[in-house]
Amino acid sequence: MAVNLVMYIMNKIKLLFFATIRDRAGVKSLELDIPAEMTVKDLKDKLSTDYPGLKDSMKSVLVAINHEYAFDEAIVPQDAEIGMFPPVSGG
Amino acid sequence: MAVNLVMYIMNKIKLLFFATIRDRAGVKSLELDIPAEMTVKDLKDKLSTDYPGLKDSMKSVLVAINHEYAFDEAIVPQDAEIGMFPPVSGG
Amino acid sequence: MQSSNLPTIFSITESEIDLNNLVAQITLTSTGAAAIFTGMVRGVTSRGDEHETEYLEYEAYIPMAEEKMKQVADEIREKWPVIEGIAIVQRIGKLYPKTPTVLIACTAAHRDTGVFDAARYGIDRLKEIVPVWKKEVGPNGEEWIEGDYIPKAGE
Amino acid sequence: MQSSNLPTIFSITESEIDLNNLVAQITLTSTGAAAIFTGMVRGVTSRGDEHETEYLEYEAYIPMAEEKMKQVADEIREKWPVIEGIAIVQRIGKLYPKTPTVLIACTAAHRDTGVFDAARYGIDRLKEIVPVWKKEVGPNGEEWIEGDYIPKAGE
Repeated sequence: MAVNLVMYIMNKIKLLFFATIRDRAGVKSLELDIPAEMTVKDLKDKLSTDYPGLKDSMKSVLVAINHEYAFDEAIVPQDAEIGMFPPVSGG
Repeated sequence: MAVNLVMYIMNKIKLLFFATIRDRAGVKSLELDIPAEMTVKDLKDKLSTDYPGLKDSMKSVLVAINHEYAFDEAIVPQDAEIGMFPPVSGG
Repeated sequence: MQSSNLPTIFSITESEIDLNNLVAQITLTSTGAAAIFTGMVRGVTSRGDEHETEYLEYEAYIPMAEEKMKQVADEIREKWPVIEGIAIVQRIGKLYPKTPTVLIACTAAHRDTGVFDAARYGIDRLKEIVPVWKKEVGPNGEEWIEGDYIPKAGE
Repeated sequence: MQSSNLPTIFSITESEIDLNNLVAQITLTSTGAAAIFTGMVRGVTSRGDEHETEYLEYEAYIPMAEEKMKQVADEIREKWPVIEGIAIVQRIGKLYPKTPTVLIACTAAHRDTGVFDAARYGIDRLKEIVPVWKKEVGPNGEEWIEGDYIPKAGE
């Protein structure tokens, strides 16, 4: 059945961390298998659990999916590149 | 008597013409002896009479005395450098 | 103005920002005015928390930053359709006081076309949505500078 | 701001206007922002009387022009006391399309200090009171461009 099938598909995503988030993560990037149909909120919760150092950061982190800002309700698409960073401070 | 004495003092001034005014005058500069206590208005009238080519220009010319804008009532000081030109168009 | 033929430059670079060259690249034969903003590293800051800076270390999420710069340029063209050329450049790496770090330049036929406002808008937006960060290094150690703008959906 | 120690550059020149160099000269260790205006020769003008320009020939009443540029800088400092450096440069001679002819640059600690308005004010005032004129040479002959501003007493 289609519904059950979807639940078994995993999604291979690439996470990129910048600035303070990278410092706290201790790595620049991470490849991760996450369940399909996961939301940004779910992903942040998962990272808070799996990487305790990121817990505080996940409250205010900005998230970009494939170079566009994304918010809690967004579904993480297949093979997404996810950027995580604090508010920008260029110029 | 002081009053009579002043009337005989002549004032040697230098006139500088720019842009359209120079084209009409046919010269870049002119040294002139004018009566002391002459006003800018008197000077413009004198130039209109002595140089008919300048007559039209004298109606709208801008005048500078020693690098400062000057107006009809101003008295031309001794040894003044007088600039005469149309409204500026730099930039 | 046919925006597809108009010069739009955006780049993240580690090289010196060359104002002469960038302005020349966005000057058309119909161009009569350029408004340019550059920001530079302050060695001494007196507004707010007074402090000294030894250098700033900039980093960018480069492909996203370039896309967001393009978006800033598109927003400028939508708001000021008479703008002819646009250049948006962010320098990254270790940058010392007095060094230009960012440039926004807009050109137009005349100066009263909004070209100044367009450049001002450009630097304001860059500091809101272009993913670049800087770490400040000074006599009291180092600290990431954080902005305070939270992009909204669709930005 | 102690204006006596602050860099103020004004010049009439026949040489190329070097933006990099001029901005560097008015950048202090406390400077974080520069707003710059440059004007260039338009080869094609479409606003008003549509026409083409082969070149412009600029001339100046040099010593008075330099004094009036100083006055423009003084006016800027009076209106925006936080301005740090000011550069005002007018190029003269025969100048071809796309060539920068004039530059006004103002620096300040931050971009929200009026530094954009100061640069805008500078170019507006230059075009009112600094004695420089240009003759336009095009396919239909040559013509002096005349401004329309009549200075008032004390200007």
